[in-house]
Parts: sequence; structure tokens; C-alpha cells
Amino acid sequence: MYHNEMKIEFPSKSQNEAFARVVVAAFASQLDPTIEELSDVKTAVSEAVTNAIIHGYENSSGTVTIKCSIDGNKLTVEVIDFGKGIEDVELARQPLYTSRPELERSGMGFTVMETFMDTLEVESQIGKGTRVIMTKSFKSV
Amino acid sequence: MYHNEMKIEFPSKSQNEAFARVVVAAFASQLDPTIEELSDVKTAVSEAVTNAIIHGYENSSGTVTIKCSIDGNKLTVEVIDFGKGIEDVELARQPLYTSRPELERSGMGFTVMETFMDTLEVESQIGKGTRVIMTKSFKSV
Amino acid sequence: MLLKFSKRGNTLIVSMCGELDHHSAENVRAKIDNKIDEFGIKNLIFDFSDVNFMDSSGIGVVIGRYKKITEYGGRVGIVSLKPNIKRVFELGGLFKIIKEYKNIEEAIESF
Amino acid sequence: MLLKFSKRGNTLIVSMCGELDHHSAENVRAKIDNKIDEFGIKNLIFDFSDVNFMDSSGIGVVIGRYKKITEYGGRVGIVSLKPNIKRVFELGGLFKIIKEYKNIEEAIESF
Ligand SMILES: Nc1ncnc2c1ncn2[C@@H]1O[C@H](COP(=O)(O)OP(=O)(O)O)[C@@H](O)[C@H]1O
Ligand SMILES: Nc1ncnc2c1ncn2[C@@H]1O[C@H](COP(=O)(O)OP(=O)(O)O)[C@@H](O)[C@H]1O
Repeated sequence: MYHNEMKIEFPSKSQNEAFARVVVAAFASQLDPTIEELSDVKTAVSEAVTNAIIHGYENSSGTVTIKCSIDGNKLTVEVIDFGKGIEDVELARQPLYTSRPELERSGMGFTVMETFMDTLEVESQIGKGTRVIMTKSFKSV
Repeated sequence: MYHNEMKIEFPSKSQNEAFARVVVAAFASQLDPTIEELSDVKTAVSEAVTNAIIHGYENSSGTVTIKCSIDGNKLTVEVIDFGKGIEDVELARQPLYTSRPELERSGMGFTVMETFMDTLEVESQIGKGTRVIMTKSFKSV
Repeated sequence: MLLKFSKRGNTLIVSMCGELDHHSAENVRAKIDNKIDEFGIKNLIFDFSDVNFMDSSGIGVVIGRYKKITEYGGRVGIVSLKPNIKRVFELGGLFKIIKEYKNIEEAIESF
Repeated sequence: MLLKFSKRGNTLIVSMCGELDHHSAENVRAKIDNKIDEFGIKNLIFDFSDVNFMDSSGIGVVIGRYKKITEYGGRVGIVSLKPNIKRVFELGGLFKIIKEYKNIEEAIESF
């Protein structure tokens, strides 16, 4: 089975949201994705990286790590921060729930990740950080 | 002065040469490069990553690391392997010198890096690995 | 993200170009709100023709402007959503409160 | 990298499409050498119209074919280099041994 992987680290600056999307899309392009599959992955990555920056590090400086791997036709993406963590993951994953309505957050980030990827796992510890693990199998291969 | 940085790691597979070029180009695009500047950076990165894969690890498996940073209008790219190292760096940097003519290598990799970037430094230790450090200042900013 | 503004009667049209994410959202928000206040307009049309990426940060931008405009009895419309962006809006339940129109003319006529 | 082959008299034309780097080089090399042997042709033209990236691995590919072709008295030409690729070839001193032609016709006539 074909395997490949990569890991990338960058500071929690909002400029790097677009960069993170391009990197994961470039890595996923080995799987010959359709335009729609690629756009799903980009949107999900954008949500997870944005959350690490605004909720995890609350716009202070920290490092965001993305680990990607490909096994056969399956892409796994992990987005990791060492920020403040999530108290109640179940609540956080509810559609429309946001702790920052004053920033015009819609509370739809996790719902987008869940809908656009096949699976979503969220591991979090208060004061330690958050790890979001998403997978998607590509039809085209 | 504007600062940003990133670090990426991937296995020494030739498939990842194209991926590495895209990642560094996407990072450099923050500097609003011209098409020519971007193509120079892509070519130089391709040379360094290819060398890590074929000469550093001799096509066996290892990890290639790329560190990039931006300071003002200056891009720094480091390509690092933990492979076999270079015995005589001065000789290796000579145009047309290659240790692998049987692979149809042209011996022009370091010359391309030197010409397409502003500066090139090569640090290497036998059995420890090689670190290639290149910088380029972008005119457009 | 690049914004172009135009005015038709008491309707402000915002044509956006590029990627609408958390990074670009703040600037987009501020610029649109400025124009709404400056022109004293009533209705607002978001033209998405040249937006090729949007994540849920875009939902916040649209809903925020919707609240501001409807407070004074105005109406909000959206035109030219690409399929990927439409799916984000659908998830956010946006079409329950804001209508998508075929083009700017159709939106203005319906206001 | 995608390759298209065509034959004009005793000249083989290789039209390449994509990126020519170390990863694609091995396959390109093998396919061209196969066609040279299969067709028993004399001359070779590399058509770079659709090559948008090439690093020094491409120099090795071209010189390798040059050696094979000239061994039997054939000639090699290159057409349609993009500026970035031309610069790599210039560095490699390739134009000292192989000529760049405006187009395929010009190359064939000069052979
Ligand atoms: N990486 C993270 N670190 C800390 N808290 C997070 C993180 N990601 C999400 N959260 C919490 O989960 C909530 C819901 O996230 P999400 O569904 O993406 O909506 P939004 O980003 O619009 O608030 C956030 O408001 C925040 O409280
Ligand atoms: N990362 C590396 N690890 C070990 N040896 C290297 C590395 N990079 C370059 N070299 C040595 O330097 C020589 C010259 O490199 P270069 O100019 O890129 O030409 P080429 O790759 O065509 O051989 C190589 O043939 C090799 O012996």
C-alpha cells in the first residue's frame, strides 16, 4: 500500500492559514483528488488551523503543527496546538456553539470539518492543547 | 520588520521533490515575488532536496527537513539531511563535478543554487549529514 | 482580499475577490461597515463571483452585516456562489435568512 | 510527466508535458531510449513547449540522449524553451553542443 507523510510547523499568525491550506492540498494532490475533494480538505484544514490560532493561542504566539499521512487512498490530517485546550469537547462540537461570538465566530468550524471529511476526532487537555484528527478517503484512486 | 517562519519534514522519496517546491513557493509568495523570482527559488529548492534524496540518503529512507524564514524582504531556506555527508565540499561545489555520473547527474546542482539564489552555504559532516543554507532578497517588496 | 464597492439607488454592492477566511475577514468587515455608514444605504448585496475559497469565518461576516442592515429595515442578498462556498453557507443555515439571487439585477428588483 | 512521440522521416520528436525533475527523469529517459531503439531513427528533437519546470536533472536527460544519438551520427535539437528552463540549460553549457530552434520545422530543415 502506498504510504507517504509530512509534518509542518509554523507560528500562529493568521497569514499562515492560507499557507496551511496550500501545503495540505499540495500533499493531498498525490491522491489525484477531484476539485471538490481538494476544496473539502482545504476548508476543513482552514477551520482547524483558524481554531488553533484564535481559540488555542487566543492570538498570542505559539506553534501550530500539522501532520499528514497517506495510506492507500486515505488521507489523515492532524492539526495540533499547545494552547489553552477545550473544557467540554462535546459542547464545542455542537453546531452553532462558539465561545467567541464577539469575534463574529459562527460556531460552525467543527461542523464543517465533520461534514467535509469522513471522520473527525478531537483530543484536548486544559492548559496543554488540542489535537484534531481528520481522515478522508479519496474516490478517484 | 516582518518575520515569519516554517519548518517541514518529509521522507526522502522522489515524489516529494515536487511537493517541497510547492511548499517553499507558497511560503515565499508572502513576499509578492515575480514569476521569475519564484521560479528561481523553486529550482534551487528542487536541487537541494534532490541531492538530499539521491546523494545524502542514496535512495534509502531518511527524513528531509526544510526550514524557511522571512525577514523583511529576505527569504532564507535551509535544506537538511542526516545522510552520508560530503567529504570535500569545495570539490562538490565545482560546476560539472558529480560523484554519480552513472545516474546521468550533470554536476550542476550547486551551481544552479548559487546562481538562482543570492547566497549559498554548505555545511556537511561525513556520516552526520548535510545542511544547505540559501538566501534571496526579493525586489518587489 | 480585494473589495470593490458600487451603489445602485439605496443598495450597496460589494464585489469580493480572493479568499475569505479568518485572516481576511477583519478587514472585509471593517471596510463594508465603513461604506454602509458613509453611503447611508439601506440594502446590501454580496457578490461572490470572484471568491474561490471561503470557510466558516465567512458565515460570521455575512451574518454580522445582515444584523446591521436588517436593524434599519434593509435587505441583504447574495449572488454567484461557487459550489464549495454554497455548501459552507448551507451548513450554516444561511439560506433560511438570506436569499441567493441569480444576479445583481434580480436581487435589486426583488428588494 | 506526459510524453508524446511523433516521427518525421528519420527524426523522432518528443513532446514533453509537465515538470522535468529527478523524479520524472528516470521514466522520461527509459521511454525515449525505447522509442529511439524501436523506431531506429537518426535524429531527435526535444519539444519543451509544455514543460513549465526543469532543474539540473533535465540537463542529464538531454545530454544522455545527445550522446546516444550522436554516437550513430544523428543530430539533436531543442525547441520552445521557457525563460526559466533556458537559464538552466545555459548554466549547463548545453547550447555549446545542442542548438535551440524556433520550431520543429526549422530544426528538421537544418538537420
Ligand atoms: N484549538 C482549540 N483550542 C481551544 N478551543 C477550541 C479550539 N478549537 C475549538 N475550540 C472551542 O470550540 C468552540 C467551537 O469551535 P468551532 O465549531 O470551530 O466554532 P468557532 O471557531 O466559530 O467558535 C470554539 O468557540 C472554542 O471555544
Ligand atoms: N546532500 C548531499 N549529501 C551528500 N553528498 C552530496 C549532497 N549534495 C551534494 N552532494 C555531493 O556533491 C556533488 C555535486 O552536487 P551537485 O552540484 O548538486 O551535482 P549532482 O547532483 O548533479 O551530482 C554530488 O555529486 C555529491 O557527491
